[in-house]
Amino acid sequence: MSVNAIGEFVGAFLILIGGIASVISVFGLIRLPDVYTRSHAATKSSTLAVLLTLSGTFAYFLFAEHFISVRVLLGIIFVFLTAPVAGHLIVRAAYRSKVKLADISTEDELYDILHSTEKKESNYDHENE
Amino acid sequence: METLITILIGVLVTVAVYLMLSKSVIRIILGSAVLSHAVHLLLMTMGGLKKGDVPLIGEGTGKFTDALPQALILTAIVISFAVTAFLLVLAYRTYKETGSDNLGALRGFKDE
Amino acid sequence: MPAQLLLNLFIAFLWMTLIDEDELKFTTFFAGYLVGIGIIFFMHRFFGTQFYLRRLFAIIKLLLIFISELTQSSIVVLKQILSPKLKIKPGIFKYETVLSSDSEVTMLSLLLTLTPGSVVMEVSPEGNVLYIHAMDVEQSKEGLISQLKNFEKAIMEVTR
Amino acid sequence: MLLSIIIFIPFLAALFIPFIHKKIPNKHIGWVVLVVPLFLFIALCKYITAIANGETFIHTIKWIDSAGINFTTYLDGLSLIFGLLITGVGTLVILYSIYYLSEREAIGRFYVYLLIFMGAMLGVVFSDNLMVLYVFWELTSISSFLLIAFWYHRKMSRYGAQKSMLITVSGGIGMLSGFIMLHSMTGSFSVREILTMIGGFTDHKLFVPAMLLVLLGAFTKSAQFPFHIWLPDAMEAPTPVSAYLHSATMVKAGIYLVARFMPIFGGEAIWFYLVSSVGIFTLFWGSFSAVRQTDLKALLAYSTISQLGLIMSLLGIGSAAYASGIQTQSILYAQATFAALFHLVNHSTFKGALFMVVGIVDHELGTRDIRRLGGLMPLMPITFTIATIGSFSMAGLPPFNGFLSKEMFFESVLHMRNLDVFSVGAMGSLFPVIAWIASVFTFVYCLIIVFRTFFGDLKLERDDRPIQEAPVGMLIAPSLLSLLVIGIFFFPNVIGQYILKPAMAAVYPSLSNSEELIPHISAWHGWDYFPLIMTVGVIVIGVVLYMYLRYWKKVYTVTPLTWNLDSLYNAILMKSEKGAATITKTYMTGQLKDYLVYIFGFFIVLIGGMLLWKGGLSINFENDAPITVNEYIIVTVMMGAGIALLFVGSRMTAIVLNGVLGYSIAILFVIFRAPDLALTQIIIETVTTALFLLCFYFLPEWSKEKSTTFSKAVKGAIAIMVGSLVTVIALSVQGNRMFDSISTYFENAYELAGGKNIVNTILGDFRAFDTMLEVVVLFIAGVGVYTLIKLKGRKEGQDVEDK
Amino acid sequence: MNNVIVLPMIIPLLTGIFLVFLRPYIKTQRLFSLLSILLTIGVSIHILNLIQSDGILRLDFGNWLPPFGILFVADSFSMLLCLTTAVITFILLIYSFFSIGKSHERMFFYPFVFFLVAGVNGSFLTGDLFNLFVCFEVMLLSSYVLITLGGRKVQLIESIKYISINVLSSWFFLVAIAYLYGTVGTLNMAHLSVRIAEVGQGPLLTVIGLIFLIVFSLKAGLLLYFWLPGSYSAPPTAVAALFGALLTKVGVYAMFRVFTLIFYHEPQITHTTIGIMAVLTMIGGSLGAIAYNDIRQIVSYNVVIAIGFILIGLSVSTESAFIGSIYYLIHDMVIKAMLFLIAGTMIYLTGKARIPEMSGLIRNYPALGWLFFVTMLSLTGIPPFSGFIGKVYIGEGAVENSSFMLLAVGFISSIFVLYSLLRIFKNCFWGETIINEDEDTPLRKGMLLPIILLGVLTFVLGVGAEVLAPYVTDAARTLMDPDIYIEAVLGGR
Amino acid sequence: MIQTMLTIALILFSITIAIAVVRIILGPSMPDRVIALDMIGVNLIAMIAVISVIMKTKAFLEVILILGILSFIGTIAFSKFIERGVIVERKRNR
Amino acid sequence: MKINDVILRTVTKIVVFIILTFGIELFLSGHNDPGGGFIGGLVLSSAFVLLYLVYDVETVSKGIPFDFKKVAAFGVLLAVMTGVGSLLFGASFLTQTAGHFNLPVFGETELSTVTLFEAGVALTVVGVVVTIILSISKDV
Ligand code: NA
Ligand code: NA
Repeated sequence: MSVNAIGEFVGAFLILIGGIASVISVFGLIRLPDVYTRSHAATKSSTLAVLLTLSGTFAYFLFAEHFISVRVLLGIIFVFLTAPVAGHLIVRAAYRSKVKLADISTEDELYDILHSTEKKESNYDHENE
Repeated sequence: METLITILIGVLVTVAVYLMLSKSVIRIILGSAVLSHAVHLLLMTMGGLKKGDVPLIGEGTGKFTDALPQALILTAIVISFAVTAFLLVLAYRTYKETGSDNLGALRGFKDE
Repeated sequence: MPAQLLLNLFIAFLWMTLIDEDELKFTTFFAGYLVGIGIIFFMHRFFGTQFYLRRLFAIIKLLLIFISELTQSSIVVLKQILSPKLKIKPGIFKYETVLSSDSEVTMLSLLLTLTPGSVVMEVSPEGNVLYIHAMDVEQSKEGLISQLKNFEKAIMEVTR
Repeated sequence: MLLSIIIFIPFLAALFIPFIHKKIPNKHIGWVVLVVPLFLFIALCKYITAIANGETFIHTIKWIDSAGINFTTYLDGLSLIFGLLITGVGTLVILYSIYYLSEREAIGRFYVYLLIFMGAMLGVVFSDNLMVLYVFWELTSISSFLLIAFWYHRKMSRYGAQKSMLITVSGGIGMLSGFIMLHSMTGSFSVREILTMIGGFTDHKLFVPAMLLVLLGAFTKSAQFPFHIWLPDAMEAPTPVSAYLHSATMVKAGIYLVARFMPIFGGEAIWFYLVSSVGIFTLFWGSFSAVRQTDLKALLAYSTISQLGLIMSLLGIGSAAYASGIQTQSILYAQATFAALFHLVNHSTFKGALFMVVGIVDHELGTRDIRRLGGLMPLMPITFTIATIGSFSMAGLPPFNGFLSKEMFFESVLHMRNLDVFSVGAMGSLFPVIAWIASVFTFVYCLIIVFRTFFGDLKLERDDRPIQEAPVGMLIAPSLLSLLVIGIFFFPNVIGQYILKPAMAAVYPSLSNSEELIPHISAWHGWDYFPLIMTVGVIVIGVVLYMYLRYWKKVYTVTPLTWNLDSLYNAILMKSEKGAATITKTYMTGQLKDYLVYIFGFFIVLIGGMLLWKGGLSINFENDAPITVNEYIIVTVMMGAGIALLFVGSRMTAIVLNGVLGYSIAILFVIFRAPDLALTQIIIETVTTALFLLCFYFLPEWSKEKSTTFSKAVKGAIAIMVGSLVTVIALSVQGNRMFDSISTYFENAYELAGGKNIVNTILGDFRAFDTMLEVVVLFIAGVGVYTLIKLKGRKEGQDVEDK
Repeated sequence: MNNVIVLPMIIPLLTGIFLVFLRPYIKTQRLFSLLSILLTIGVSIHILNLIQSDGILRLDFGNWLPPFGILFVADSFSMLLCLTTAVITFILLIYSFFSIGKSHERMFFYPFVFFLVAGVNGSFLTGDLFNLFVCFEVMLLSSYVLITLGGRKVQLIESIKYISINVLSSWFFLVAIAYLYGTVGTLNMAHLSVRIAEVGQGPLLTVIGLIFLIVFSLKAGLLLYFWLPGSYSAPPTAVAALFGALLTKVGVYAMFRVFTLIFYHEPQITHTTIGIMAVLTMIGGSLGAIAYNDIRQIVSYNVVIAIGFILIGLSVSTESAFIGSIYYLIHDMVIKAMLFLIAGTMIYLTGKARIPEMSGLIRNYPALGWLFFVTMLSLTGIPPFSGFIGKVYIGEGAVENSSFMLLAVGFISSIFVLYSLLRIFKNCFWGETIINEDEDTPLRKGMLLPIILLGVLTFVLGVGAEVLAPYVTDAARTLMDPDIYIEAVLGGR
Repeated sequence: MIQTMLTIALILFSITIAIAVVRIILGPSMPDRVIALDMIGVNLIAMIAVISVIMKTKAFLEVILILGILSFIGTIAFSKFIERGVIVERKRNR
Repeated sequence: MKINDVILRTVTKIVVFIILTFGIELFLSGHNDPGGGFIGGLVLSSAFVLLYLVYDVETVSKGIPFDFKKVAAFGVLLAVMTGVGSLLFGASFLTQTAGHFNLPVFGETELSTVTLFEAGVALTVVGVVVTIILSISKDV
């Protein structure tokens, strides 16, 4: 087996792993009890999945076509940068829009700060607008 | 593939028509958005699907899929975007003026 | 530090002219640049500042730490998802960070969020307190905090 | 040339009046205007001898040559009679009107209308080209409309004007279609040309429709039953107008038309029956209705209707001559036409005079109501004399011209009995009977005019000034007319030879050499002359009926008679307005939903119907590309998302689902090897979603559609049918690719346009024009959004129009 | 290469763009608008005459030969309509100077008008089916903006309906194009004609043709006209007049083009359908015209009637019918503009829109009254105004083809036209005056002048119909014989 | 072998998307749906990468980055909407 | 508690530059690769959209003080003028020409009127998208 063939295989393998990771994480999306826990499954596991896939793709093109795909690299960086931000934003939005935590949750150190004082601060009272 | 996509088009059209037949402006706009999805697919399908490679010269074998429908769809997409944007803003302005997004309740021109 | 960079570029250019090829080649320039790196690393104490590529090493180190954390916690989360019965106890806890600048806080949050099992939910207006949602507070809170400390240190090496 | 000028002179004059008006005081405009018809009359008189010698004059000015519409004027005996009437009576009427109209009226406007009418009327009778004739024909309707509504602030004036316009213009439009059919058959619009060719077309399927339509025009214009209803209401016009348009000239345009077209259609049974029966019935109905009138002008209106019917029926009988070929008998029938033309002239004289008399009475007393009139003879002796002359002439008494033509009329209807064409049979005997009964009524109302107005007690007192004879100026015109009434009685053959003979030659060109065509008119035919006996009968019975009028007048209140055509007309207008409103508002709901249902419904019916009817579906899967599992999944996802879109409870979910659809389409574009599309689709979808969100902030959450199961089912059915049709046709198209696409050409994009991205070269080069316009579209939308938001309507109450 | 034929579209387009930059300078905008539209008129006349000498002109954009590139084809039919469009726009611009108001003028009113004209003229000129779609969209988008401009409640509500329906019709358009492309693989109209003639217009192609019919019917207001009265009643007068005069005509044009050039093989199906639709349209329009008391509604339904009448010509498809339709089309553009202007002016002057609320206007505004009278006659087809000649020719066409039903309904509908307008004239202009001297809103000369110009135009077009005859005949000849068009487009290949 | 692996991966990604759509339809909360949408975006990226590998074309690599950019923008927009109702603020005064 | 967007903003600062560069690249490479004026323009405008989402209208407008309506108008003008330009050279409307030039930095470069045309397209897209978003956002 040539280096190229091995490289291609590695690429495909990474992609396959990515696919599996993706399915598992979507499984979490169905299974987990509340939006916060689901966000863990989504933003991380699936980020992992896509990173694996993209790396696989990068490897594939590198070995099969001897082509360094800047776009794929850029894609990887981009996902790295933005996926956690997206997760952060959604979770924050969920919490601020008062989506309840699952009953199995044990701690909430944010509740007092945000929801109990909200009436006084009235940050984003869109009913007035 | 063509048959499958055609059936998909049929489903989308059905959905869109049903949405358009409602009283709420948003549903209507949404319906029109789905309609445009459907027709873009239709244009694509009518040119034949997967009949060759990506229409980039130098890529692949030299047998290309029909590029003309792609160009047409591009134009159509942009136009439908323009219209949707305008319609959406219109809906919003209308709501602000009238306080309703229900076309059934909004009587435009009155005679008697 | 800009002085180091300029010097490095100068060395590379010098290298290129010394090699004296028919045409200007990027590869030659790059080779010269590498030579320059070596020279400057060797001499950097004379400038009285730190070696300007030190950050590169710090970044690589951070990346490595991150990848290892990522893999570990990914496995934890995947296990939790796949386990027949959900045994997690999610919750929100707060963490006061020693980091101060926007980019540092951001970097910490990104890294923490990317590793499974934890999401930064809020940053306090002052920017020094993070509210973190964890998949399983009871079991992994300690682990998370040590992970945070780890990250903090690595980040500071990059930024300061 | 002169002829064409003659037509235009009144128009030119009308054009100048507004300018003159500023310089000349109201009072004197009439005198200026008077010059016009007088001049024209004299000019036309100069033709009399030439025409009598059998000459005709023709002159053409090119107009819409390509359509065969040219301004051809043609003067022959027939048009000359009318020309003389128009200008002659016109002169008198204007003279009369100078005294009749108050200085405070908008006299300028009045004369403008009148001159336009005069020109139009001359145009009608002098035009050889059917289209030009039609032009002037409608122009007479219009000027009549304007004149009737001269006092437009009066409700009844407006009503009358509208009625006359609607009826005559409708008839005119019918006539126009008749003319078009004639042109379609013969290829010509020239009456003379059609005349020479028509023989070959009498069996043409358009021949009879054309005839009927031309008659429709004639009947409406000449107020024949049942179209006569406009004429009484037209009496709202100032009296000079009634005298001129609504008795002497315009209403005779229909007569002219029938006479003019007799050579074309005359040989047909339908023509004969229709013209004669409609005419005779109108004669009867007009006279019968006249008796019950209490308004003198209304009475005169019905009498005009009746007299027009008389003339019409004579023309109908006269057309029999065409059926029987050139023989003595045809000459006999042709004489009915002679009678018609003669009576036409006579009627203009006595009826003109009578109208002017009524005008005088109205002018002096302020009323025309018979019930309030009486005893005017001593106060207005001259007026009385004129009235008597006119009435007795109309009643058919000697020594007035009406007697002569009435006798000829009786003679003609009596000929009907012997008619052996068109299988007339028993019908022939009916005609004299009706004619006679009608004459009795005619006699009665003539007595009413004279006796109820001028005899008996004076019922009316005027406070401001005593009732007195009209000013001399007002009496000149009617006096001249009554002189003519008597003059013609004594010298009828002058008219017969110089005026009627050439007209007869125009109506019967083939008989024009026959000497007997023109009978010698004489007042006395001996005692055994049956028409004379009829006349005596009329007088006797008429006097009796007049004396016992109050006893039998109850007849008019018998129910069927009160269901008159007028109320039918009103009801039709009312009902059609109401009905139209009901119908229109049923489907024009103002609801977008309904409109969309119509559109989809039409699509289903038209396209579905066509497919069912003609087939055209042939589905063939051979060309299908293979499908992979993940493609199935994607398509399933899309279908799922699509269907879910119908059931979601929140608009946000809907937007997310729409996003799913959009992104999935992008992946389909990837699968279909369309990178540019995938890129565009993704970005557009995102921007659209952002826009949705931007606007949603302001919009309310969407509520569940509250609709009945039935309406949901209907909507569902429509949606499914539309979807299925679109699918089925698309499948069919795939099975029926008939040609290769032209797009293989673009595969040489690199050589042709220097680009390797084929889609991009199409967009940027091959079809750059589309792209350019697409950018314009986008730009308009962008700026449009900006204006939509920036330019706001002011607060309510401004729904009418920005000021 | 005949670059000149792109000008009737490109001049308005560029004008529109430049005017965007001139936004704050209203006077400059006006001047620029006038000059540019006059230029368009001049160019259109020039092209029209060029066609008479050189035959149909075509311009291949980017020099790509048909059927591959997009091209403009200028024949007498399209140029006559371009010219009329430009003339009408010129007159309506003058009206808007005096009526539209500064706030609109600053809100890109003139640019939108010019974009509309560009779209309209582009639709007339294009020889490519998909480009026709794009030109339609240019026109429609501008109309969307114009109908909402001002943002009054009614405008907004009506425009939602208007836009939704047009979105739907554009959708059908694309569907039909897709099908057609799938079957015959080309977009150039002449090429489509050739290919369809080659394989024959089978049921499938006929079905596709009928979808086009639906599309253009929606645009033209043929049978599917229910959107029209509402939308044409909402915008300011100048805009309503622009719509009434131009918009539906583009649909009519497209219908003529497509059903004489491409789908002309099955007239017993397509043309009969058009005939039936025309009849129903005229009936519906006639009923609507007499049903309402609001003059804007009456006026709008008159638009509907005319559409039905013009399409008699297409249904009948004889040369004289075509001549008639073309004459009538031109006439209708002029007279509808005039009608809308007068109706709008009446509303402006009285602040009322319903017949019973107005009376005796002729005493205060005699000129307006007489101009309305002229409009009424012209619309009814009474000579010597412009409607007459077209009516005669259409009638002749119907007679030649023995389409008596069409003839009858067409001619009877003109009685309804007369009646509907007579009601307005009788009740609003005549009757007792209700406006006192001091309440009298002065009628600005600038508002009257355009109406007078249109009045003169309808008279001149009626009396001087012969001047147009060579062009109209040529246009009709081209419609009769698709080969002339095809030869001009594909002949030079 | 490689083709099989790739195809399986592709199918797995499709399945993920399908399941995510189910989550969108089920909700229950809006953030749930947005998370699912975000997930779909990310998986589309993966799918396109795989398809590019299968088709051996570089034509779609741009799409990857674009999808990344836009799913980011989309998520920001949605979460801002959920959080504050308004997604573009005129002026931030807080 | 006030919202602290520090994470978002910091990341956005980086991301925006990536998007802008990518957009320009897409626009320029359109003739031979996927991309072109439309897509490039859309990507560029999505960078602006991102800015407006993350910051507020006033902040962004201070940083980018263009009248985007005029940008759009200029774009349309450019697109149309490339067509009109060919009239001036006696070629058919919208005839695109290309020339090869030796430029200092870029070396042998193909400069084509198509590029101008597409630049017009891109500018329009950017102008319009931003105009729309700004119009709505400012109308509260
Ligand atoms: Na879309
Ligand atoms: Na209206």
